[in-house]
Formats: sequence, C-alpha cells, structure tokens
Amino acid sequence: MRRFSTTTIAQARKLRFESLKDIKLRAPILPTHKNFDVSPDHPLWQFFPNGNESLAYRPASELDATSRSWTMSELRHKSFDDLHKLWYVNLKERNILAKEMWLLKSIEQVNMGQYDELDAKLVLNQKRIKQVLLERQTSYERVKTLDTEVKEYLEDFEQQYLNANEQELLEMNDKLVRLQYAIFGIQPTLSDIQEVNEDLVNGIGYVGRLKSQRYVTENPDCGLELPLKGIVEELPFLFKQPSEAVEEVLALREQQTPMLPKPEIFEYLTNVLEDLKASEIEQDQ
Amino acid sequence: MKPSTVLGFQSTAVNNLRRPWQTFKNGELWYGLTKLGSKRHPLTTKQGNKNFYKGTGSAGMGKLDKYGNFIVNWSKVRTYVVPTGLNQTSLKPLVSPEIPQIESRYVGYADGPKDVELAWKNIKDFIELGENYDYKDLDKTDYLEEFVNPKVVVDELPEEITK
Amino acid sequence: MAPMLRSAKKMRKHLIEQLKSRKVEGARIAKGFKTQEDLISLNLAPQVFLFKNLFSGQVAYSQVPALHQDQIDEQFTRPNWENRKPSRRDDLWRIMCVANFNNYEYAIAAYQGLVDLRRVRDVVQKKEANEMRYKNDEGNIWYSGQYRPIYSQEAVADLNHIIEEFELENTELLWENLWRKGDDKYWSDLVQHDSLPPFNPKYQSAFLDEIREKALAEFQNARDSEITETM
Amino acid sequence: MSINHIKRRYQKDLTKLPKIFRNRVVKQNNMFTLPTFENKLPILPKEEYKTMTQTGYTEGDLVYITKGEHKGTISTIFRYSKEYDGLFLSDIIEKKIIPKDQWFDQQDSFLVDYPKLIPADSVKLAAKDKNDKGEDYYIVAEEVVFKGKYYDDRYKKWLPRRFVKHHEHIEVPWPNPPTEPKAGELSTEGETVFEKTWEFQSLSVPPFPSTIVNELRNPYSKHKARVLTELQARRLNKPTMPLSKEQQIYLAKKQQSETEQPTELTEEVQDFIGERIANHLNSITNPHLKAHLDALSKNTINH
Repeated sequence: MRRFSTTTIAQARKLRFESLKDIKLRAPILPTHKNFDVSPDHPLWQFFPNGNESLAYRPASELDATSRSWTMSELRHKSFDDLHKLWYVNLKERNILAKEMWLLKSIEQVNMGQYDELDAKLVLNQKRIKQVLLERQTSYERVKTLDTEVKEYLEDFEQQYLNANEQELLEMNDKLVRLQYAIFGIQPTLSDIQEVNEDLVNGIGYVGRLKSQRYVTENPDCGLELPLKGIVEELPFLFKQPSEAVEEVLALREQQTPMLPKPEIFEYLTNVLEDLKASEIEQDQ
Repeated sequence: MKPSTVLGFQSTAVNNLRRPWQTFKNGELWYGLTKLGSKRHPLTTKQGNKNFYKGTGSAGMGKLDKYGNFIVNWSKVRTYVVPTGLNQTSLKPLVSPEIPQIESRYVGYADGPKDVELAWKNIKDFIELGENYDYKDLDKTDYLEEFVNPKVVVDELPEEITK
Repeated sequence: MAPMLRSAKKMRKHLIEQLKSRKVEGARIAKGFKTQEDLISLNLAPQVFLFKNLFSGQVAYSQVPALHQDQIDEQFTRPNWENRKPSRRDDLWRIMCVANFNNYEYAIAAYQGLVDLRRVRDVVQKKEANEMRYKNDEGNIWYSGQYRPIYSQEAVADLNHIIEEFELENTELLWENLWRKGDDKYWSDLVQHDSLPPFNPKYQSAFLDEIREKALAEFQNARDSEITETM
Repeated sequence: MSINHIKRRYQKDLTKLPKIFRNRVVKQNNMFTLPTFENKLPILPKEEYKTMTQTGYTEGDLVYITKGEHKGTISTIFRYSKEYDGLFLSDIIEKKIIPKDQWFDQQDSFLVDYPKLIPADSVKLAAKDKNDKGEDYYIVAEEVVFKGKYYDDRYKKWLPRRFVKHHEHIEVPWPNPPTEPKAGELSTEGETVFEKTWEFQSLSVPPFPSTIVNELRNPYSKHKARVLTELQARRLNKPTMPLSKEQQIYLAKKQQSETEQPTELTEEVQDFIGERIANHLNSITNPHLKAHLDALSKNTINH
C-alpha cells in the first residue's frame, strides 16, 4: 500500500529544473512484450503453424512442397463429416499461409511463388470437396425420380418375402430393415428417427402390409382380417414381433377405433414416436 | 455532304487515335497505361461517386437505437459451423506423394459418379448385400476402381479395360 | 408562452457560447496552470494524465482528466512536418498513463517537469534529442503513415526522468497497457506500476473522472489517517 | 477471397495482351535491366499449360533438338517449364551475367553457367536402345501416341503407355522420376486416405444437411431454369378485355356466316351451269374445233 504524506515535504529537495541547458536527456524507453503473458492456448495461435512455438513466418524452403492435393476418387470415399473436417483443415492452413504472405508483403519480399503454389493446392482441395458434395446431391436428386423402378423393386421384394421359407426369412428380415432405410429412410432404431415425413408414412404402410400378410398366411386362425386399416394398425408391425403386433391390432379393432383422417397422420405419428422414445428411456433407467 | 476534310483539319493521327480517351495532364491515358487489355475491374471502396457504397458485406447485423447504442440482430450474425472433433482428426490438408493415386473407371455409366443407374444399383446392392457392399481390395487391383454396369456385356468392352 | 426574460436570454447566449468554446477549445477545467489551491478547490487529486494521440503518436500532459487547446499550444511549440501540432479532437486522445503522486507539490512538480522536458526536447536541446531517435533508411524519424511511435517512448522516458530526478516517492503509475512501461530495469523503487481497468473509449472522460474520484478518496483517507496518527 | 486472388486481379497480365503488344511490353520492361535472365519465349496463359501426358515427355527423358544452334544434339530433360512451354536440358548451357549484388556464395565471376531454355517445338522425344550386336542406337519419335494404361509404382499412379506414332510396336517407357516421393508435414497418412466412410445407401435420406445446397449451387444463377409464380405469370400475360353486347352479337353473327359456307352445288346451279355450257357448245361452228371437243369428251378423267 502506498503511503501519502501531505505535510512532510523535504524542504531541501529541489522540485524544478534549474537550467534547461544542463539537463541530460534520457533515451526513449521501448515497450516490451515481457510485461504481459499470452496463454499458449490463445485462439489466435491457430494462425501459426506450430502454435505458440512458431516463428513469425516459415521461410519458403521450409514449406511442404512435396505433398499433393486430394484426388476426387479419394474424396468420394469420405463421409460428409470427414469432408467438413477436411474443409476446415484446409481453411486453417490457408489462413496461416495468407498471414505469412501479408507479413512477407509488408517486409517487401517479392518472391512468394512457393506460398502461392501451396495455396493453389489447398484451393484445389476445396473446389474438389464442393464438387464431390455436388455429385452426391445430383445423384440423390436423380435417384429420387425413379418411381417406376422403385415400385417394381418393392413388388418383387414383396413376392420374395411372402414366398420365403423359414430359413430364408431371417435373411429377408435383415434385408427388410435395410430396405426400410434405403427406400423410406427409416432408421433401424427408434431413437434415431428424427423427422416425420411422407416417406416414413409410406414405409410404415409397406412394412405393415408385408408382415401382416406373411403372418396371416402362416397362421390363418389368428382372426385378423386384412387389409390393415390405416397408420394406427400398421405402426405396431414396424418395431414389434408380428404376433405381438397382431394382438395389438385385434385389441384396437375391439375398441373400434376409427380410421385416422389423412391430415392428422403426421401429428399422430410425432406424438406416438415421442411417447415410444420416452418409454424406451424409462425402460433403460 | 459534309466537308470532313475542312472540319477535321485540327485532328492529327495521334488525336484521332486518342479521340474517345481522356488523358491526364502529363499525357498519360486516363483509363490506364494502355488502350488494350482488361480495364473492367470491380470498383473498390475508394472509387465511384458520392452514391457509391460498397461496404464489406459485413454490415447490417443490427441497428443503432435513438440513444446511439448498437442493438445486434442475432439472426443476421454470421455463424460458422465448425465440425466436432476437428482437433482430434488425423486428416491433413494434403496427401503424401508416397500414396498411390486411385484410378476410377465408370463403364456403362454415361454420367460417371453422378449416374442414376449407378446410384440405384448401389441402393439395391446395399439392400441385398448390406453395408460395405462394394468393398474392393485396392492393393490387389493396382489401385484401379472399376464401376461396371451389369447391362454392359463383357465381350464388348474395349481392350484396355479388360486387360 | 411567456416572453423570455432579458436575463434568461443573456444566460442562454452565454451558455451557448460556452458550449461552442468547449467544442472548439476543449474542457474549460483544463485551461491554465493549476496551483495547489486550484486543485484542491476543484476537487482534483494529485495526478498527472498522459494522453497519447492515436493519429500521430504524440503525447500531451495534463493536470486534470481532460485537455484544452492551450495545453496543446504550450506543449507543441515548434511544429514541423515530423512533429506537427496535433488536433484537439477528443476521440484522437487516448489515455496512455495516469500518474498518482504522493501529494500536490509532487503532482505540480511532475507536470512542470514534464512540460519543461518537452521544451528541452523540442527547443533547447533539439539536436541531442533527435540523435536518440530511431531513424528510417532516409534518415528521418521512423514512421508508418503519420504515426511516429518514438514520441510516446520519449514521454515514458521523461516520466521516468522526472520521478528519479525529483525523487517523487510513493508514485503509482496506472498504464493503459503494461507493455508501454518497458523493461523493469529502468524503474526504481519510487514507483509502483499497475494497469488501468478495461474501459470503453467512447466513455473515456467519464472513466477518467472515476479514476480521479478514486484517487481523491484515497488521498483524503491517507491524509485523515495521518492526521489521526500525528494527533 | 485470398490475398492471392486479389493480387492477381491487379497484376499486369501479359497473357491477356495481343502478341505484338506483349513483345513491346516485355521489351519496355527489360529496357533498364541487365541482359541476365530475360526470356525471349512468350509466357503462356494458364489455360495453355501442358501436362506430362500432353507433351509426351517428362523430366529425365531423352530429347533430340531439331532446330537452332544446337540442332542434332541429344540430351536429357532437366526441367520442363510449363509457363514458357520450354525445356531446360542438362547439356545445353549458356553463360549468363549476374550483377555483383546478386552473387551467391562462393561465386567469383560475373559469368555463370546456366541451362538454356529451348522452345518445345524444336525438340522431339528420343530413346536409347541396343541392337543385336550390343551397340547403342537412338530412336527419335516424330510424334508420340498413347495406348492403354498401367500402374506405375515409381510415379505411384496410372500412366498411359507411350508408343512411336506409325511404328506402334516401339514402346518408349517413362523414365524414372527425378526425385523419390517423400511425405511432407502436411501429408495425410496412408490408412486415413483410403479409409472409406461413405457409401450411397438411401434415396430418402439426403447425403448432407440441406442448408448446404445453396452454397454449392448458386440459387440466384441466371442460368437456372425457374418456374414463374402465378402472380408473375398473370403480370406478364395481357388480360382478355370484356366485350360489349353489340360486339358480342357482331362476333357471333360473323362466326355463323363463316360457318355457313356452301360446300356442294345445288341442282339449280348445276342446271344453270350446264345450260350455259350447252348453249356455248351449240354455238360453235368450226368443224375442227367440234371434232376436237368430241374427242376430248370421250376421255374420262380417272381419279
């Protein structure tokens, strides 16, 4: 703590320069960065190749001149998450290069060919990443238009499924799970289903019809009259064993639940899926 | 008929050449060093007249209220979605030259990787065979990746592909 | 509406004039040299404020937390192309350092000393001062745009010079950024260093006023405790 | 937009100037410099850069010089300069002057040996072989053709096979690459490169979040096919004006009269026409004309 004294002033002390001519001026005091610390985790260190241990810039001879860009074939194997990461990795490296180039420009270094070349490789990477994603989008949009082919395939599959014997049925069930995802976008586990859309409704209809028909032909005495009536009766077949589902449907028919009108299907499905998810979480606990 | 020789008595060959061009006082051409080449570059912030506002594309993320405080409109603030696990990834911006480059060939698919038939075949393969349906051991095929349309008869393929 | 009284009209005119002069010449409180009595009567603490010009890097000294045109006229007497007379615009003067002194005598001595040293650098020992300055390739003071960092470095050296020359003990320096302080080897035990709390430059004058109030309260506390000690 | 892009925009681009003018600018630029490293070859625009498979040769190949000072010599390619479409050959060297302030370490003369840039059009690919007796001989290819592809482990990629045109039994193999491929600090490791993390599985689930599509395709592109909204269509088409009662009656009448056009001749009209023709024929007195008309009347028109 500082100590003040208002009264005691050393009387002998001079508090004014006597002669300006005799003053010996002091040299300017340069600022220094030693007076403060910078955290090694400071985000701005990401603009340097080796974090807080790097120099201001890499000389051209230390740049990586041998590596090549990613090829399209390699990028086509990568998932969106990987491409997204790769994009950011490229971006960060380009930022480092850009920083170095500005610095070199400010110290009037003209020859920046090697930096340019490395940057061009990274730009090529980014262009290719965009191109790969665009290819995927295009083929996705195109394959969505194949209505007749999909319809034919589904009918074929239905025949195969109904005519399969006991041993084949296991394999067919696996295929059906994949088909749900491939054509209707229904994830194999309940908790992964995020969105209720038309594909989901169609998929539930298809699966319900398929499984119920198979069950009824195997057990003609079960007392279930086909076809199923609406989404309420089809939904149990998606995640339950056919026998359980049939019991549920029969119970529903005893209660004489009316068929759901079309505009209410989406709302009904979202509610039911939420309930199912909640009950699953409860069971886990 | 216009007496063009009379009217044009002042114009020298140089003046005629320079006619549509303004010059600086020292005779340098206004539009640049040459009359040739490109000069239609985008304007910078320092060019244009008093109505020209270029900005940096970064404005408009909020407004000043009557007290001079800036109210940020968060729906206009740019967000950058950084992928999770960016620091843990082993992906690097470039590829080692020691790693062989894959040669991809699309036989019978006119549009290559964008082809509908290929996409539909992939979906069917996925249903029938499960995940990893088109696994190829690239070491054994000398890093050749072939996508052959089953509709194409193998005998009709050009020689270099069968080789 | 009732007609305006003549005296009210006069008052109004006077006020407008004052506002105009505030705009043109700066804070009236900073006008003229302040003696100890002035400082006490104006509720000012024993302080010296060092303002740095963001445009040119020059530094202006003040006894009060504000600047007046007269101070600029006094402190920049020999303008040339390298050391122009700076503008008085408020937004260009950013606080660089606040020096809290032990008592009013010290504060006044420090201010006078700083102004004297400025005069020495600009007029009396111009050549010697210029020799110590960092030059560019053309032999002129190093600059980028209009900015010459040497002036703020000289001001720091002068502040150091004053404190050690007059032995102003119990001085506290509040820096806007500690890196300006320079190496510790230059500073003796007479001084304690600290940094100013972060502030919004838009409200610099209000912030400096708070600093003044705080210093004044501290000073008065110390004086009270001293009085009780002596009694 | 990186500094590179911005920089290039304001750089003087020689390749955009016409050729005659380009030479003049080059000359102007070289006016005050020492004749050290100036090139007489024009700089190519970036689109005209050639790759290894377009030129037909690469670094390490033998070439035969067909024109100029060094005509007839065979030498190996040291470096191919795509900017000038020229070659630096290992044996073709010229002396260049270097000013003293640009001397490198251990240089003691103003003159330095430097590979000469030889334009690509004065060079043909050559190859060395041994005949039956074991003597060396050279082949020079006027042109090169590519046939088939193979995996080259030295280059770590697929390369086309190279043959001499019109003598397609002669294959000229690619030379060894000048340097061994070596990983740098930005190189990804092997397994991560080949790791497969995506395959096409579903036609219902989009391959990536739909918000990204607009970043890949320009939603405001002028080349994009667009659909007009109903409002826009109504604005662009002119409306049908309502008709007054008189106009409606007039139009209805007009339409009716147009529809009531007689299609077949009535009997009265037929009789009238027949009578007129008969009268006319009876009034003919010239026997030749009568005989001619009789002959004509015997010919029936066959449809």
